[in-house]
Amino acid sequence: MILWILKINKSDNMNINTDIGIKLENPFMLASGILDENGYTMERILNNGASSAVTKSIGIDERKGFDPPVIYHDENYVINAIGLSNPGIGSFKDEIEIALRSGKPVIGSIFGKDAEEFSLLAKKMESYKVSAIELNLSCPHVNGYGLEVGSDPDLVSEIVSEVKSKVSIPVFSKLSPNTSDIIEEAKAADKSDALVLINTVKAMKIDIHARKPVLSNVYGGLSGRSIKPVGVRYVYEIKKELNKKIIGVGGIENIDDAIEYIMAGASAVQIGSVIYKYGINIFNKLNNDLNEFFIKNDINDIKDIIGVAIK
Amino acid sequence: MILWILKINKSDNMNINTDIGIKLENPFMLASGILDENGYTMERILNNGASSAVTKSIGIDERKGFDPPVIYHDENYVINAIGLSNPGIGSFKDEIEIALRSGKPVIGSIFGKDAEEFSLLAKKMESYKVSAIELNLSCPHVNGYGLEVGSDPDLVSEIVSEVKSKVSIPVFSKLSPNTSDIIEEAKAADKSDALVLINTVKAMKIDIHARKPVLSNVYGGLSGRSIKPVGVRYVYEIKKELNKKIIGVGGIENIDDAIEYIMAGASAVQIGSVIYKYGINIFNKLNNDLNEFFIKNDINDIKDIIGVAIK
Amino acid sequence: MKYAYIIDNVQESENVNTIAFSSDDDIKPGQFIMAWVPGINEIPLSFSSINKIKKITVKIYGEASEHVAHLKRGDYLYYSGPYGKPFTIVPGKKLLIGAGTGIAPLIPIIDGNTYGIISGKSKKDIIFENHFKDRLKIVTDDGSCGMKGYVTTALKTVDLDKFDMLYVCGPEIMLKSVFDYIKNINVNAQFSLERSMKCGIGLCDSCSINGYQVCTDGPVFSVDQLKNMDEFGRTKLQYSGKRVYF
Amino acid sequence: MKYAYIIDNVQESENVNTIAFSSDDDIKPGQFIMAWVPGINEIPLSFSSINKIKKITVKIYGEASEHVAHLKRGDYLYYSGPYGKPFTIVPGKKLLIGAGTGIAPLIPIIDGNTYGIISGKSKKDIIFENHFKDRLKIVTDDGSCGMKGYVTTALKTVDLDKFDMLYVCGPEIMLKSVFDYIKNINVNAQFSLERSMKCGIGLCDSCSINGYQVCTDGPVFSVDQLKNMDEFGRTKLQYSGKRVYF
Ligand SMILES: Cc1cc2nc3c(=O)[nH]c(=O)nc-3n(C[C@H](O)[C@H](O)[C@H](O)COP(=O)(O)OP(=O)(O)OC[C@H]3O[C@@H](n4cnc5c(N)ncnc54)[C@H](O)[C@@H]3O)c2cc1C
Ligand SMILES: Cc1cc2nc3c(=O)[nH]c(=O)nc-3n(C[C@H](O)[C@H](O)[C@H](O)COP(=O)(O)OP(=O)(O)OC[C@H]3O[C@@H](n4cnc5c(N)ncnc54)[C@H](O)[C@@H]3O)c2cc1C
Ligand SMILES: Cc1cc2nc3c(=O)[nH]c(=O)nc-3n(C[C@H](O)[C@H](O)[C@H](O)COP(=O)(O)O)c2cc1C
Ligand SMILES: Cc1cc2nc3c(=O)[nH]c(=O)nc-3n(C[C@H](O)[C@H](O)[C@H](O)COP(=O)(O)O)c2cc1C
Ligand code: FES
Ligand code: FES
Repeated sequence: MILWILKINKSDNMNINTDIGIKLENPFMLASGILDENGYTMERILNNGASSAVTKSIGIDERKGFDPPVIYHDENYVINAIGLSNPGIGSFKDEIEIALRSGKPVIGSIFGKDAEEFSLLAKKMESYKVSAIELNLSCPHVNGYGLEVGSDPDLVSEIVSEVKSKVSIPVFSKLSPNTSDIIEEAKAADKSDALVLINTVKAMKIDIHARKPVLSNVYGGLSGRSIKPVGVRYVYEIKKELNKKIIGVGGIENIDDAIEYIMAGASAVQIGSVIYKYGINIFNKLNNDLNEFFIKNDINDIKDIIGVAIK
Repeated sequence: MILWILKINKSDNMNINTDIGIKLENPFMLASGILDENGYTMERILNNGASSAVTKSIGIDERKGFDPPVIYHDENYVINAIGLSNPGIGSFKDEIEIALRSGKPVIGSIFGKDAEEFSLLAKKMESYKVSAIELNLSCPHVNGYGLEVGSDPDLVSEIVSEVKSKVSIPVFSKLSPNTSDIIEEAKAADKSDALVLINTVKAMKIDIHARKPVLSNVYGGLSGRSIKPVGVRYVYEIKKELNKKIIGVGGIENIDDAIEYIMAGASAVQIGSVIYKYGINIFNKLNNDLNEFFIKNDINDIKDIIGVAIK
Repeated sequence: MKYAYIIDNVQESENVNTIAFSSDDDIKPGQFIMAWVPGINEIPLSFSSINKIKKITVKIYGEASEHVAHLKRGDYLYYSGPYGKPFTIVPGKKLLIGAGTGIAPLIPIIDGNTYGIISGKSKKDIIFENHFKDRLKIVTDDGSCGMKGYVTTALKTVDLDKFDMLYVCGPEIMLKSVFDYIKNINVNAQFSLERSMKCGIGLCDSCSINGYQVCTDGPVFSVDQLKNMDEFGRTKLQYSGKRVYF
Repeated sequence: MKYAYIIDNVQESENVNTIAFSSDDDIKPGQFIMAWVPGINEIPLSFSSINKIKKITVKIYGEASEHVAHLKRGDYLYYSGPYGKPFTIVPGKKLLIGAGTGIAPLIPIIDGNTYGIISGKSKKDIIFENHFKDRLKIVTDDGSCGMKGYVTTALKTVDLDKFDMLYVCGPEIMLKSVFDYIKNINVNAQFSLERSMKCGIGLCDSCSINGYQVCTDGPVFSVDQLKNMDEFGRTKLQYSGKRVYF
């Protein structure tokens, strides 16, 4: 009986708040591009357990994106080539306003072709009252065939510096795993307040009966369960080498996956593709399961396990 | 009744032989590093449906490799950090001799730190009567922190040229997906007779109860089902851009996976990790299932479907 | 991706065809598939028959629907799914209300106690009328078939009290007019919504209405759910995600 | 990776301990796990008890086995598995032949009709003798316990015809001597082999013998299988994969 009371008290004292430059009431954030193009959808997810939402990556102009199929999935992964569809920064103010009715922080994800575009977008986002900016550096590099902005360290460092000098809210850089040297990329983004790891891995699906690539764009980005070991590796390596604040993302399906990212060095995690399996209820479930994990394993504060696996 | 006879005849006329610079009686090869360090094991697998075996990557000296755990697996993937353990080229002659008793081609995989080492190893392998050389370019780059030989195009092109000038058997280059620009890497390896795509993807596993990385080396290479969409993508892209002969590898578990690689542009495929699920019997099963697929889909010759999905 | 061998194609009207194929999928009325037309597009389509032999009734709007509508015996239909929450089938007396091809996904609900209202612009839009025997009212804008008027014209002639459930399918404007007509009457109803869909699995946000995804939370919604959705009948999303007003 | 809470640790002899833990794994006699000692190594270990309470009997050779042998109540054992093909249990009269700790994985086979031979260098190597009541012969190199001699010394005193199956476990040299002794006699036997193992799942080739993987094709092999393996008792593999001769 006394034991039971102690457990209850313990749960009350448990701290699952976390800090990524902004304070979050729990470590579970909605990842960019999944159910966050629309203010109502973000609002609903924020009212159902997510501590914050990163918006779909928004550019200067409205973009229709690629024709469907833009998403292929099986039980282990999702491959998407949405084609950066977005309503354009001009009409995104309304969506953020709606999302902010939840009372929770919204993080504005943006993409552009150069430092100027990124800065413009960041300033607009700031004026819409987002709590932080997330730079999507995986958009196509204008000068490099098939390359991403993120694989050009000079450009990355220019974009980050520029944006930092233009806004006063925290700036996160989201890095892509499609690079030979992620440490270099991370160093280039050093002025960011936190790094978001990882974006999708280049991939594709061919339908052998139709004998054709499924996605209209042929190539897409792999996400979901299959990429978790890749994401954990990048979080661990960069935390160990650079000791930056990190937000982990990639293939998180359950509390064990989230804890693995946190022990690798992530201060918070983003949840994306898994929503196709469990719906938005995954956020409430993760919160419950985190509490249970803390009690079972005698953990009082999430800070005590961030990066604990690093040796 | 007549139909049935036609089917039988058709199966007789069906051609599943393929050509990757050497002729193979079927497209299913044993991938390097999986059950091919030992002559007897290779012999057994070659007697059970594999058309050829690529040896474990062999270096100049005997290497014990990393301490266990060197392999972690779950139902979707394998992560390995064997640490290039191998008996050394000096004592590998016996193993190849034993494997060759099967009457099937053996391909010698080698790794080294520079063109000189690769050449020496290739010449030895040729003298042991292998049918081709496979260059494992994913070994650590001596001058680049955390980088692989394969991410240095100049070094790759030097190694390939040197080796080609020293041996008269076909030379394959095995490329790593851990690079920002695989097209550049493939171009650097242009003198190879075929490209082998892909090696493992950098990854890791943390055990959340022990709070430690599982592999003694911390980082490892991801293989198995999870990486198939990545492998297919590289095969497709490089076949489309460079029209080289390609051997596909990565996450092939069943005939549909193999056909997907072939339709993406692979003339043959290598089978590795899946052996932990189905044992070496997978080779006989793939052969049966390929025949069945050809009959069902009215395909007479594997040549008719190589790269057929490319648009 | 699944694939099915087409065994039949029947033209229902000028630009509406029904294709038939056999599949083991377990489909409930109101669920849909994403039909992939390689090289062209991928579109949501629901079922007009859900037995072992499945049927899909397609109206030609653009390239993708045209391609599907013209699939002939021996062709393959590529698709994924089934997706979505189906209609809840209640025992008792049911009224099916469909606008044009909107009647198609309601056909699998028909049992011995079902009545129907089919609305359309004119006679050529009316299909499946023979599935209802005499338990059917037809209403067309131009009066070329049945009553002249809109769906509400027909509703006014029906004693809705007698029905245990209304099942409604058609363009959102038509759904809204039915909804407005019944929202203050004590009658139960389920509406199947149509929004542009890019994924079908609740990830892309392109089909959303007031934070709900039509592809996974719907396409079928109840009166009570719709009462809380102020976007219903008012706004829709462009492919870019931009919200526009009807 | 699985983990189990250690509930007991009993010292069996100078450098042999038995640890106990509870787990729902379904283990068959002869199967093994890969026990992970974080930061140190990962080693194959088999079971001396396979009920709900599982037991593992460990002899200390090096760092990893020492760590496992010293796990105490409240510690965790990390492992993966179970792996390997188990012994085939036949009805009838069985003879268990174990060298030193080699007797441990045979203990779960014991039923009302089992006899035993335990061999060892000297008295301190003999464990588990109390599991056999009087149906046991002990043989030691130095004669400090039971007969003086080798395992074959004890075999000579037994009428092997009467046994339906022999189960043999110990160092390969000992297995080979039993194998040579019985290969021309008409008696059935199963041998559990020990080779260095890096993966346990049939990928790394480090445990191979004549092309067979001890971790997946074994560790238990029949007389007929071993007759075709000329490496048996003759060669083994180094961690590098290099073949060396005993
Ligand atoms: C859940 C769900 C189930 C559906 N079930 C069916 C079904 O069973 N049968 C069926 O025929 N359709 C059904 N639809 C509609 C169908 O998906 C669209 O008709 C199709 O996407 C049109 O694609 P397209 O490429 O042929 O035309 P597009 O090229 O996309 O369109 C051509 C033109 O037609 C207009 N248009 C397209 N679709 C519609 C529409 N539905 N209503 C009005 N104007 C339109 C477009 O705005 C454009 O101007 C369903 C839709 C949803 C969301
Ligand atoms: C299928 C299988 C099941 C096994 N089951 C058991 C079991 O139930 N209980 C048990 O105690 N052991 C068992 N073993 C053996 C056990 O795995 C080894 O003793 C262990 O790997 C030693 O690891 P270590 O790191 O402690 O010693 P290491 O550091 O690897 O070795 C230290 C020294 O001891 C020598 N050595 C190591 N192992 C052995 C050995 N088995 N025989 C002789 N010399 C050795 C080494 O060569 C070295 O000189 C089993 C082995 C296999 C393959
Ligand atoms: C459909 C879809 C759309 C995405 N769009 C974006 C995007 O606009 N911007 C971005 O930074 N990441 C985008 N991503 C990547 C995710 O934010 C995330 O990094 C990735 O999916 C890995 O996480 P997951 O496995 O939890 O999905 C998208 C992912 C998916 C599946
Ligand atoms: C245990 C293990 C060891 C490997 N060793 C090598 C090696 O020595 N040389 C090499 O080129 N590739 C090596 N690989 C990579 C495989 O050959 C193959 O490229 C990769 O595993 C992807 O194929 P799969 O998914 O079918 O396993 C190894 C893979 C595994 C799992
Ligand atoms: S169609 Fe993508 S969320 Fe509904
Ligand atoms: S231990 Fe790796 S193959 Fe047996």
